[in-house]
Amino acid sequence: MKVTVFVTPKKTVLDPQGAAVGHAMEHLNVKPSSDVRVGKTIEFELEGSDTPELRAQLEKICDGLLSNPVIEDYRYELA
Amino acid sequence: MKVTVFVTPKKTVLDPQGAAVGHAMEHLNVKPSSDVRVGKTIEFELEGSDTPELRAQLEKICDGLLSNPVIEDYRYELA
Amino acid sequence: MPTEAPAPNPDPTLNAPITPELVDKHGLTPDEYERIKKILGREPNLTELGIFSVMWSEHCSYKNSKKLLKQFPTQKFDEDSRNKVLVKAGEENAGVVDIGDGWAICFKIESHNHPSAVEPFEGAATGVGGILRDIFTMGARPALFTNSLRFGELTSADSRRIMRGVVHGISHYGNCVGIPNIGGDTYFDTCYEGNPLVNALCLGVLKHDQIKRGAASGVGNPVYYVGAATGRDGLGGASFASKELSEESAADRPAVQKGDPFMGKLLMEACLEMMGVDGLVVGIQDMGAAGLTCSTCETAARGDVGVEIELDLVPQRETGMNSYEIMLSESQERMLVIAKKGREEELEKIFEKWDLHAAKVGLVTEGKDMVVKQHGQVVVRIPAMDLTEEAPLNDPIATRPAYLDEIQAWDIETLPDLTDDGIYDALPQLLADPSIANKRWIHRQYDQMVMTNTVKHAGESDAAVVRLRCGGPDQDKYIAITNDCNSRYCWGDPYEGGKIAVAEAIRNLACTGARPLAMTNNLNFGNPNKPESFYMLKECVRGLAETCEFFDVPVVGGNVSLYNEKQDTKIDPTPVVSVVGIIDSRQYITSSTIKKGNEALILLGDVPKELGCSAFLRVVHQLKTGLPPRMDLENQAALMDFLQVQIQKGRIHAAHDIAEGGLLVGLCEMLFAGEETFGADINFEDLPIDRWDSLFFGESQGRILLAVDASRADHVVHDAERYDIHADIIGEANDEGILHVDAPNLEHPIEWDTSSLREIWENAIPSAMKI
Amino acid sequence: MKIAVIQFPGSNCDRDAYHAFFGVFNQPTRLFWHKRPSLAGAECVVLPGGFSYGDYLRCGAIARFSPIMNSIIEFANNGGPVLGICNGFQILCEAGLLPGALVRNEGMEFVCESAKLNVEDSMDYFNQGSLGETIDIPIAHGEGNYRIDDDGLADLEANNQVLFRYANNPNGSISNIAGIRNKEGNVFGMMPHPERAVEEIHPSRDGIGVIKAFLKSQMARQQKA
Ligand SMILES: Nc1ncnc2c1ncn2[C@@H]1O[C@H](COP(=O)(O)OP(=O)(O)O)[C@@H](O)[C@H]1O
Ligand SMILES: [Mg+2]
Repeated sequence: MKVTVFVTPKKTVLDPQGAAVGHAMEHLNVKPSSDVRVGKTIEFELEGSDTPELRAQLEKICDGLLSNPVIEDYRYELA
Repeated sequence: MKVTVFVTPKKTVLDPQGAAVGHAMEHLNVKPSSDVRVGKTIEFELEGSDTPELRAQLEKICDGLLSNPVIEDYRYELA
Repeated sequence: MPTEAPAPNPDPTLNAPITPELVDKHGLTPDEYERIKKILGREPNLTELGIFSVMWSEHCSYKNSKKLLKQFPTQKFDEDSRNKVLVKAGEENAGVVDIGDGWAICFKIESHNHPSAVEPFEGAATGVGGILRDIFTMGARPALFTNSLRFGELTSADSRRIMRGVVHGISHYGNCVGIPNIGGDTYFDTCYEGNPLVNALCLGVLKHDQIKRGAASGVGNPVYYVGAATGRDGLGGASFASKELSEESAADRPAVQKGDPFMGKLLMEACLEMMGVDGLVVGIQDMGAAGLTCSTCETAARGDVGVEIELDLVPQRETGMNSYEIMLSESQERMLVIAKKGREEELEKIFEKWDLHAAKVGLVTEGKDMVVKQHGQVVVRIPAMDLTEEAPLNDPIATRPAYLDEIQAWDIETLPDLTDDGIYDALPQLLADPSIANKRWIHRQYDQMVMTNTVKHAGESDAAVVRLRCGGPDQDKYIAITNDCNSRYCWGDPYEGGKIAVAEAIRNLACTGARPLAMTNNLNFGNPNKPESFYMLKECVRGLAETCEFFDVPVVGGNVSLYNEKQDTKIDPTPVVSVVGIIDSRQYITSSTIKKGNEALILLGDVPKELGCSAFLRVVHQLKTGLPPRMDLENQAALMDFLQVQIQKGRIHAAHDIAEGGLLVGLCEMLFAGEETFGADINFEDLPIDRWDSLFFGESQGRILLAVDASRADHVVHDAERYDIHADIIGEANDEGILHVDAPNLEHPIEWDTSSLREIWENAIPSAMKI
Repeated sequence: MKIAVIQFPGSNCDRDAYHAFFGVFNQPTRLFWHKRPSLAGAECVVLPGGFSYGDYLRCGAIARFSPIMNSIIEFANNGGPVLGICNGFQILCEAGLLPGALVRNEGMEFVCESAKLNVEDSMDYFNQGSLGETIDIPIAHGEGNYRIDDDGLADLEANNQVLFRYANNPNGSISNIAGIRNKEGNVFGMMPHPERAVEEIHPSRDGIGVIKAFLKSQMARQQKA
């Protein structure tokens, strides 16, 4: 099963990388009408199927390792 | 319009970050059955609608600024 | 004796007949191909052809430069006990020099120009990783990095992109592995547009009995592959570095390797731990250019034995790689280790501790062949020594370029001298020139203090200074290091330019209180097959070699990067020189910046009328012409002896070599490169003045500015006379922040506010990079 | 005090910290590999600077799950003194032993320089009286931008948990914060490197005061307990 975890900086937290990217985009004459936010994706395969146990395991690595709850949110997709 | 750009390391290119993350996941007893690949997402709003001109503009910032064509692939979603 | 032909390759594409096109594509000439056939006594297969092609590329074989390099002295004449060369240039991955009490240093410089042109960040990062491995391979713990960088003008967006990427790449790798980057040099010139130079140096420390060799020995000893897995990255990098850049280079992009500094750090620690175990390691070699190929055949050749490896045992990151790809890959962070038979477990345990994999991939064998197997079949069999020693040596033709006569005949009198206003304007113009301006934008991104041994880093003194902890607290040693090369001088007069590069480096050391120990160099030149380019290389090397010989500074290693050309632009000849010196006592460490007002300023050296190839001509008159300044070696020797004695007497508070930009620029650097900003009152009453421009901005060689206690100034000048050195008290520093210059026939004194000058000098690069 | 300097894969100021605590301060100091199951009687833990796990994912994120971290968390929760410098600070935040998080510098670039810090009145030995009003301590980091939510910040301030603030903010840290402690006063984290300012060859000697303050405050705490 393919797992994709999406990690994004919390709306309330400053995202220096996003700010820098937004700035650079303007130099190329693309003007975003919002803040730019830079997040992460983590992709991997996992044996097994979509069970509550598997989701519990996933939650465990998402919360703390793959994302830091102080500054980031996460969600994941199974396919 | 909301733009999300997904940038992933090319399959053939070393992803040291992914390797380290895979290793750490094993410490937490989650054993991925594939390599772990860490990518980036860049999210922002853009005025306008889905036209060829807008896509051309997007291509311009994706190729070089948001992704490094030497080592990364990208795709984007408009919503 | 013909070598036995390998079995048909498991990958059928590798059994294709070798056509002249294939030979050409591998950068081999028909003659070279004939030689290969003669060595093998048969036709090579494609993998073997690839192996010859990388090993016989300029990068690995030095086929166009080897004869020239023989001119370099490799040992000291004066066998002073702490100055012996323990491992000479060409013997191993890096040279080793004794520094006394059983300790030694090991250092080398390496270029990553082409990879950095194609992918600045990864190219520069892997350059740092590569030179790092060259040093710890020798058994040394790395202690510092320096780097020499050349970019196109910062007015070009592409040059800014390249510089940003290169500096990030260097800082990314160096900071992560935790070795301070303490110095280097950076110049900007249109000739480097699209062909940047990225030369990285690493220096390590070791005891004499810790020196490790890259030689295989002991038939039956296991051969280990340690570090990162092999991928298809960097395929053919060594031959790639031996080609001119063209539009097609962009298509060479898959050849760019990606570094992993984290892995590099683990590999370094694991290897140092392994080498610290008595008798465990027989030989060790990094996989740099030409990867597995180069490390296998070089260790075999150095040990005069055979080595056999089985590719199925090589850790691979990608599936379906054939023998050609595995042998030629330049994946980073890999080492080849020949271990003592029977002690495999000890070795494997160490790598396990560091979460690294040590794979036993082969054996030291009888005979002299490098044998490569895949799926149980022999796919390569080549006499190792023929790969490393039999590379054809060329005698390229050298023709003196016609432009040299033309520019050298340039007459200074065709240029009107500066007016008072002209002088006033020229100084800030020069200070704003990126090649002269403050380089903090760059070195602030480097961790300069990790290891807590940095005494003076980039910008604080003419050479960077580090402490080496050699045993207990009172056994510290202090060494200084500097990189130098004014390529414009080499363009204007390659022989004199070569001399100046070495002499300037040595002078910089002297200004920090150091005596020179040994040199490494990186020869960055154009295509050697073009007679005019080869002439420049040949003449530069002659100048370098003679100067080394004169000052008894042996060359313990270096690197050659030719083919630095892109379409119709080629770089100015750039022989980057790096000299390491030793400072005999901590008290002698001298900085280049003034620390209090009221210090007397003394100019050592003459004021000849020289402006050729100066920064002044380039910046103020947009001229690149003229005969570069002359270098009088005898004179400099006296200057250095004198300076050394004065420093040892404790008389010198600051010393600064006058280089690009001339006297006033050098003075400004003394006044405000430190924490505070000082002014100065200068009066040229006693100097013979011919022209203002050459007095203030000429770059005559062998000149040093000193700051000394005002009450001692006369003594210093008096002592200088005994060395036959011209010394003049030109004024005093002040706390007022005004630089005030007067001379008998100036209409009125000229005054600058040094805080504003400092601002110009500090902001030039940051503001150029903000665009 | 018996000091344990923890070595994670990629730590690179471990020897520097060792040199400062042992060589300069003469404390019994040992390097502890992160795979060790316990702290073996150490009385004080130092998490050094560097790039543990290459700073991959987030600084300190992976090191936080190293085997020895369980012992360290337990040790800290029982009042044991812990000092995290630079990457060590990041690890302590990831482990939840200190509040907040450290993100990329505002200027996006790694910054290495000697930084002027304003000393805050935080607790015994960490105040202007014992350290002086300002001190110079080197910084070297790419991700030293301290972030915390409003409530968290208010808490920090209310409890005087801020140890140092940058005089010229080099990285965008909220309220110029350069170093903090936990409420209890036994866990300390700072981005600047005091171990780089302890010898005559260093840009300043102000790190001596900081390390002394840490050691003294912890000895005093333990005597009280
Ligand atoms: N310009 C030079 N001056 C002196 N020695 C040099 C120079 N260029 C290369 N060498 C020496 O030639 C030897 C062969 O280098 P090689 O093993 O190909 O090094 P690498 O592949 O690490 O660059 C090295 O010992 C190197 O120091
Ligand atoms: Mg080598």
